[in-house]
Amino acid sequence: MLELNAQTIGFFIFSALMVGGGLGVVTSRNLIHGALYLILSLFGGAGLFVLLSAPFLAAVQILVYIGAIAILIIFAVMLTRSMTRMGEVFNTQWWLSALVAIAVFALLVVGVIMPVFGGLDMSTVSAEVGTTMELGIALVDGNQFVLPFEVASLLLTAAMIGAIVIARDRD
Amino acid sequence: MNECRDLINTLAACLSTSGWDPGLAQFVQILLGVVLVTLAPLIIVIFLIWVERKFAARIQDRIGPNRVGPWGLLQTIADALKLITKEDITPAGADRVVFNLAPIVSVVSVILIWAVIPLSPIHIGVDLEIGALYFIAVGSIGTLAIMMAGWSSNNKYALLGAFRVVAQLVSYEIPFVFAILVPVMLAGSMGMQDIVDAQRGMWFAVLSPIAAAIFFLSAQAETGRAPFDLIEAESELVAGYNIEYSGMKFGLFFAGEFVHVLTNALLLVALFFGGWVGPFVDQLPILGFVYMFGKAALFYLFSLLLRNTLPRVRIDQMMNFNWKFLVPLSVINVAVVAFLLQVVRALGLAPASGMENDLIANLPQAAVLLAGNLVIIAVVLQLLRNAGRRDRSAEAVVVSKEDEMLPAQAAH
Amino acid sequence: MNVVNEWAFIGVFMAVAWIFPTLPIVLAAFVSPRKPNAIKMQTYECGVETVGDTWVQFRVQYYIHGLVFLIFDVEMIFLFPWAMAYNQLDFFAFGAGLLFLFLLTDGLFYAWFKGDLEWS
Amino acid sequence: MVPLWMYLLVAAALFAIGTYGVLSRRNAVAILMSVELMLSAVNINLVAFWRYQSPLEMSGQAFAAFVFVVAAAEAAVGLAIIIAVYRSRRSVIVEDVNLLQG
Repeated sequence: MLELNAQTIGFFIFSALMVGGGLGVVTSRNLIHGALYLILSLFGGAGLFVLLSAPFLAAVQILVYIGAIAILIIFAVMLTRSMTRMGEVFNTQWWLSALVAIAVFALLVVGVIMPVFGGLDMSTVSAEVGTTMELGIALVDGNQFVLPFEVASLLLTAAMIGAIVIARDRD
Repeated sequence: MNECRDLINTLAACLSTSGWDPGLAQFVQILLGVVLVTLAPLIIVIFLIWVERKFAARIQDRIGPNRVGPWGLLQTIADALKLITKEDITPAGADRVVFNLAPIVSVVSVILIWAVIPLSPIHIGVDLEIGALYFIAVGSIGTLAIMMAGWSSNNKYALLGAFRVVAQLVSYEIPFVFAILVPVMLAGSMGMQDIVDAQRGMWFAVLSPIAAAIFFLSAQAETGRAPFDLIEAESELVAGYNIEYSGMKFGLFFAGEFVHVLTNALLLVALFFGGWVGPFVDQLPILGFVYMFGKAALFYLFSLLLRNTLPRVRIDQMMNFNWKFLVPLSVINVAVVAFLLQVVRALGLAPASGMENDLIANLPQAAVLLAGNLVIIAVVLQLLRNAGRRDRSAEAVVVSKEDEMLPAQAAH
Repeated sequence: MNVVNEWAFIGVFMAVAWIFPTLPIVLAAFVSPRKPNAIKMQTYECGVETVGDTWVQFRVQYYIHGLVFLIFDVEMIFLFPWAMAYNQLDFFAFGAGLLFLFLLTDGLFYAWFKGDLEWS
Repeated sequence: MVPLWMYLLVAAALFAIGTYGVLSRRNAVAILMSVELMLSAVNINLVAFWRYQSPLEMSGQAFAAFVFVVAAAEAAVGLAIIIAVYRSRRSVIVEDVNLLQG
């Protein structure tokens, strides 16, 4: 059975934040509230990263999502506010969407997660974990990730130029 | 009992030898550390506000607070009491939850940074492996607080003010982060204690004065201090994002700003000016506090001096200064430092292992890096001179063409 | 302290750090007078009554500044591990980092010379 | 430690919530936020598998980092498109924006 320690308590708190925040995102009428719920959800995700011994990714999650993407989303919400009321939040097929979402979840849980990864056997989990230092070495190693590393930079530059060209309002 | 000599760090061991449950003892120790680290900035800020008001008063040929307590020292406490008893007005149409949350988030985002500030060789909230990235990430939540405040007030001035501020803050965060890359690279670690420890031989400010200067300038802009104080500009914009705040909630934004200035001074000292490193600090760790806060006080006063003597810049000048000067400079600085580190290693100039703490052994490496920085400074100054000359000659043409136009208009 | 405890500290910190800034606000709610009236609750607008909804059209330049910031921020994911491991990296890794920075600044220079970073 | 399937369960729940948001919301920005939720669920899965299956290789963390890049690029370009469409159509409701149907 699960042992009740700091890690399990943390897991349940962060999972609750993540799923609760996610529900807030998809149901909130006000888009700014939606963005704040998104932040809450991603903060829970950062907590889960810490529990998974990837503190670097946790910091990056807060830096990139909460510090940058959320700000950008709020900017965009302000730039595209309609003068009239929004009307309905959901479209007419929302109940169909709910069915699809539940089906996806059920399929994932019943079909993949429980049969393949179920069980509480923790004996194979290694206590040693790769560090951020090793990540840095791997990223610029000629045999590992140096090509994706450069391509990531290229992708970001392309996204930046493309987004600027699309967004600016003079022709 | 040996464990009980240094209570802050070994409280858990101390308590468990006296028969406590180890898990509980651990928790009590963590809780004690957290409360100490949280209260320290909040108590210091009470004193800082007094310092700031006295300093500004001296510059403006006034006396400053002098009635409450000796030299007016208790003035801030009186002010806090006044703020608490003031009526707290929430404007109609405001989003109550977000409106009340914003000032709290703003203070918390600054306080959270204190968890990784190394105050002495053994006193640090927690020495995270990713300390440098942690404080950047946590600090960036402050931007969100401003956005929340501006949006929830349901006031167009607050919203416009918040947008301007957020645009300023995010812009200046880029050189800020690039400047932090340099000490991380030099120390080979993101842990704050490792970074301070690596400066036992030589301060990183000597190895890369440009990075230190960029850090100071962009930190000044991040806290919204003059000449970058467009956040408030209370004489021109109607106070900006916090216009609808009154009473203690306004006071919290205010306190958050003051703590942030001190926090940035401490970070500057830890990252570039040797932190707690100094004579006899290993024998008597408490001396680390003296070195750390002494140096930070100097930078804090320098920041105050800038705030009280420089005029405010226009927002377009400020954005140009960031995007066309600080950002390219900080990227080039990182590239040059990286290149010179490779050169230093290829020539074998790096201090031999075991000699890292020796001043003499560090000199060759420092000389190479410093020379590289001086070259960048020289090139940048030359470029700026040429650009300035071009601007002035272009301006002269405009003025001579439109003689009847007032010079002030022509300058725009 | 081991790794778990380090982050337990941060977790407790995040829980406790809220208390001290919230305390004065809660205290103020009990102590301070509360006499709202319609005029006091009005949105501040330089002495004039608020005209229309709080609806202002924002210029897209805010978005563009935020966008450039986002891109630079994301690059930090790669630059921080690179900088951290730099003492163990060879000249090839330096070249990779330099190319990375070069590709990154390309976008900045594009925005700069197209005038998208001008604040009007 | 918490068993692997619990992390996968949380990620699956988040992914399903994101799917629901994408399919049912009318506002384009809300759809984009739901996509961010789904990407975030993917990241949790990647890191969880990395931690439990091959914690000594860095591929899991590196992949997660690349997902961050993709999420950021998607947000940047997606929001830019929404702003551009809003400028010409004055609406961010996806049903009003049927550019391809003429």
